[in-house]
Amino acid sequence: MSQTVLRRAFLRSVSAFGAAALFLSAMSEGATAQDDRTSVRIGYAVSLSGANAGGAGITTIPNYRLWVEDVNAAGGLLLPDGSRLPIEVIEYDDRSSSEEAVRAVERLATQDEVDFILPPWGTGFNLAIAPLMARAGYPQIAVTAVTDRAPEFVERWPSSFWLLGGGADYSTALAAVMAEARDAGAINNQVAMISVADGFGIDLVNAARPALAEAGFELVYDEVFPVGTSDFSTILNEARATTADSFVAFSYPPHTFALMQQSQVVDYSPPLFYLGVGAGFPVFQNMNAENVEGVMSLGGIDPNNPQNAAYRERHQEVIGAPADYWASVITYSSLQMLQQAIERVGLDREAVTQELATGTFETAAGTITLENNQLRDLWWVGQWQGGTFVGVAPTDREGASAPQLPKPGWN
Amino acid sequence: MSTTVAFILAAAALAGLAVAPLFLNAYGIGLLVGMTGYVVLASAWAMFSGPTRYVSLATVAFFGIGAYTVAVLSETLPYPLVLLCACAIGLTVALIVGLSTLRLAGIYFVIFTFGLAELIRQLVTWYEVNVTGTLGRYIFLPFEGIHIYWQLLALAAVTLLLSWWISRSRLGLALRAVGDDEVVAAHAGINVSRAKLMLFALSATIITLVGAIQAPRWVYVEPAIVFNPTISFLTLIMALLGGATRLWGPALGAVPLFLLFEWLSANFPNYFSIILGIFFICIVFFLPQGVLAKIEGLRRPAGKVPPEDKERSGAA
Amino acid sequence: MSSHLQITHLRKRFGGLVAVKDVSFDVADGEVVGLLGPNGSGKTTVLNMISGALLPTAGEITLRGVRISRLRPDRIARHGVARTFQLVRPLPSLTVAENVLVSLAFGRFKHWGPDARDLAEEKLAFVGLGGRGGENVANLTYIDQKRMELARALASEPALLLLDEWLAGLTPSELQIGIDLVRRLQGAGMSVLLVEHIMDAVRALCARCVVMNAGEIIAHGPTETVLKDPGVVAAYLGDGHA
Amino acid sequence: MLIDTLITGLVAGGTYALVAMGLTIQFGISRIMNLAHGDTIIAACFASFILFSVFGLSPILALMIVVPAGYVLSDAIYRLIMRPLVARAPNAGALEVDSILVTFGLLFVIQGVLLVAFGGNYTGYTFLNTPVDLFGTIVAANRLLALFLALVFGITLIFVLSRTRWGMTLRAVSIAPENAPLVGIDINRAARTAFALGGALAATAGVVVSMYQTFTATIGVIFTMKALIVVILGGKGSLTGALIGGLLLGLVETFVAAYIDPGLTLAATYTIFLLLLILRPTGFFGQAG
Repeated sequence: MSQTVLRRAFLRSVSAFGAAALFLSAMSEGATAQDDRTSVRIGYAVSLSGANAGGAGITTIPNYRLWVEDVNAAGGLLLPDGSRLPIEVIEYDDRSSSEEAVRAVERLATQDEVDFILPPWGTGFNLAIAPLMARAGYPQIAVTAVTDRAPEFVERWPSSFWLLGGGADYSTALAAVMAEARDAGAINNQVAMISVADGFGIDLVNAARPALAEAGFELVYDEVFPVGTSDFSTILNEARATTADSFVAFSYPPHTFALMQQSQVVDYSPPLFYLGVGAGFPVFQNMNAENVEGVMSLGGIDPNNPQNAAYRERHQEVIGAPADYWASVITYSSLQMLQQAIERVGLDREAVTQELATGTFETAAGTITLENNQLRDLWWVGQWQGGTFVGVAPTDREGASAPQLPKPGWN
Repeated sequence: MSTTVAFILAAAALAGLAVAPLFLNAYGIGLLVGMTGYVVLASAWAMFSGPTRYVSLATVAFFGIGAYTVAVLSETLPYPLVLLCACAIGLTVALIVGLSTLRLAGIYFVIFTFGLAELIRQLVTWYEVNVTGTLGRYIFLPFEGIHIYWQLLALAAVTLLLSWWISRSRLGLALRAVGDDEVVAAHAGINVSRAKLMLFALSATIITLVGAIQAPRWVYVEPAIVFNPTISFLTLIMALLGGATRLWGPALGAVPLFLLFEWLSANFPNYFSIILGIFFICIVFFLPQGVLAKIEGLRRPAGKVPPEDKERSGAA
Repeated sequence: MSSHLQITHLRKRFGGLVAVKDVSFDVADGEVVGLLGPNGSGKTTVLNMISGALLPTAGEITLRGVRISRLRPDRIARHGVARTFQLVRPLPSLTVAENVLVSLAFGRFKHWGPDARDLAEEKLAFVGLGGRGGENVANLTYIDQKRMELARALASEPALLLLDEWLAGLTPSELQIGIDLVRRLQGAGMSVLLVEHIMDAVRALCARCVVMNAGEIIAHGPTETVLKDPGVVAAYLGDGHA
Repeated sequence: MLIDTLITGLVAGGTYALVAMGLTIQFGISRIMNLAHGDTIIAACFASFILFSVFGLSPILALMIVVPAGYVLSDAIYRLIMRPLVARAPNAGALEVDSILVTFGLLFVIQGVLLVAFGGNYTGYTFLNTPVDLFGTIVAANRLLALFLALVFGITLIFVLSRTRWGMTLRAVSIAPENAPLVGIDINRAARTAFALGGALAATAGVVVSMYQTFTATIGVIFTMKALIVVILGGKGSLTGALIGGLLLGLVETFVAAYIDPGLTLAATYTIFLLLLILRPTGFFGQAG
């Protein structure tokens, strides 16, 4: 390349950077004038595309849309002075990339200057945006983040809230349910356990191993499989070859569906059959009809709770599909908490954060009070009973159904 | 001397870019971080793939290695040492991969590099699950966007300077010769494998550093997050858009494309994939040699064909 | 005196096909030797083995006593062997001067910097392309591309030059220019192995010839004698050449 | 135990073979490395799902609609997008690289359309999820169907390609595209036919896979990757190779899961894949050189 061409190229690139700088300088002004507001601006960035779209599409996006629709149909968010302001939504796609999620939140906070930011889907993404949310003073009501380190995160980011518990909660509750069933003679003390090689699966299995051991169970099969696994024939055959009465899989939706299908094929129906994420999805019930009976998983609902029933009906009506039985209602409830906090203290974010931490809220998931910024009152174990996925543990929680073991065989 | 002028201008631009974030809000800085990150990725990618025409999809493999190294070591080693370790690991992997693959040509190299990223991801996962017993890792480094931006900007300057220096060096000439005709290059006395290996390793090391520098921004790191294959493809298309054989080409492709993606995902979040796909197809169709070559082609008096265009349209 | 290039019992097999069987000959210092034979007789395979493009199945090649038959092509080039190709292979994204510069920079003496540019210009001038270094190789005519390729080969300052049908496809006047060029090289003391079909050129340039057929040497000796050899005539006629 | 693993592996491999055959034809004959292959499969999954759940059409009957549709659409895509690339490419290498880039764009377009139409949710239905006893090993009928269709389509196509005039034409294009015109072969038409045929095979794979696997709009790349591995294993353009490579991949994954560690199945696959690329890039059944 000759010198002149080089210089021309250089000048061109300088001008390109100049154009970019112009674009950026627009960033430094941003929208101001919050007076005379006609709406409450609420923004969120979730995975509309990419690898996480499947999870976000079931739990997060429908509930965000449903809530906005519900609130705006009622005339908007109620403020302490009795006036109502409609919600204006700013929606971004994080494309299942952490970097995009971080930048989208920066944009929502400093460019769009929204009033509130709803959290993204997934543990990793909620952690990625946590420092920003804390720094910008936004309450972060993380739902789809299962982490045992929530107490530590609350200390680090005091405006963060963690609503779905930690891996250990689910595992120890399961171990307790199993111990009770064994003592009642429904199952023996051997367990075949598999888990997906991903953050969630590892968290649960790491907590399950000691919990099961402490409860006096013997792990006769314990394997970890990669996320990309689609054929579980070998695993199921080996589990079936053991004498274990319990099969526990800490799996993601694709695995959960495949495990369910393939265990029916090989006629593997142990007395206790526990699957991971996805067993509470509507499509799980559609695909397996009455065979879902007795299958256990995370989450659940209280079938006699009228608010929950009303929520599920609305979800079906507006979204056109039933809600899933685990995180959906919590997601919707988290928004109701925000809504009620605003109703009590207005749009001041600090006050809302304070109210979220200390207040008591009436939601679709029942009455909620957070402990140390965490929701502890959750269904850790659920079971399909009579076509509904009901919560069975904690057994002493109000509305708990009794676990029914052994599970009936496949039809 | 025009070179001197160019250097003064470049230094001034660099100084301007360095102080720019002081006047920007967090989102503006976030944009600069993303943009600069891709400028470095695309430039480093083009450093090897531009002259040799070996299309590498291993970008994310090295990017992920960098990010993971920081996640593993950030709490046990001082930060500069962590970066050094990331460099060393990236370099080692690049040398091993380079030694075993540089015999592969054309599509087989593309497929290999694509598979490599997946293999490394599987191995990291397996290691974490079976040896360390955790999968996600946390990075609590006290860096804000602006610190990451300054590091990336410095790396961008170094990368462009290296590219410029290589393009004028014996090595640069060797690579262009290799890209044209490996047999002729070898018979002219060029150690083809060594030239390719050196550049591949250098390019991979820079890419590793980008991953290492950007990782603290995400706080939480797991294989699915850092080995996201889209990064490889975006890097590739940015470099192609600007022109992979020019010094400023990749940067010139990365900046507008990055801003375009940002605009699309903000304004058409639901149609992002479709528009991105169509745009990708259009670039391959209408700008196979990049914008710079296109502009130069338009300016060039008729009849004079720039060399790269000839390669595509002319006789084999 | 040990000969400059010495080939002994060279053999090359591709799968089931033996392309070169037991070939031995030598080229002395400053000598131009013709390597003749009908198409497919194994000439280019021999050339490829000398330059390192192919690895011999058996046999040895030495240059001034150094065994080069197991080396990579770039190492062989740096030992002083340069070649041209049967079909010209210019490096299209490089200018004419840069094409030559490649050999200067990586050849025997590794020239780089301003003096390398001067040397490139010098080599181009030698082959008759003086002042055209800045041009794009695509703009050169066929003969000029051949000249450029010769300049590129000469730029590494080889001790042995391998010309693979370098004179083919030239017009009679161009041919004369080409023959004169090679003669000047010989005058400068360079050894040349010439694979050629144009008998006038062979007669004009080579004192000695090696003739191959079906992978074997069928004649070897002074050019005039060899070309009258009934076996050689038969081989060419059998192949359709006369 | 060994027989069990063997049969499970072969049945799993049937899916891989079916998924890979379309790609190998497109790559081998049309010289198009189609990265959107997996997304074509997913599109067929959704088509079959709609036909099943909305129109109550059995997936077996859906094949009659979806497979021809796959052919016609792929033919159109070839005319619209691939043909100009083929026309401008100076050599096979440039075309292969161009095709990777352009089909990567296509991948996003198909994925985007599916996302807009169906959202990002997991989708699926059950069909033929009944046990079949195969020499004492229980396998799912729908997966067995995949193996069966892979064998039927594979062997039929192998026969057609090697015995009929039309097949010879396609093979000639695959082996020596530069010489094909000399014997009066219309390369463009042959390449288009092969590309469309690949699309039809992808559609077949999609319909079959949808019977037993839940899918989302974004998981196409997983199928592409698997198909790519099989194609490299078997050698590009070789249907026999794809068939055997697919079965082999199923066996490798099953044996690693059974005898080594289920956590290493994918790592083992990629290791074999990469080693093969280095040692024998033409695959087990590819043309040498």
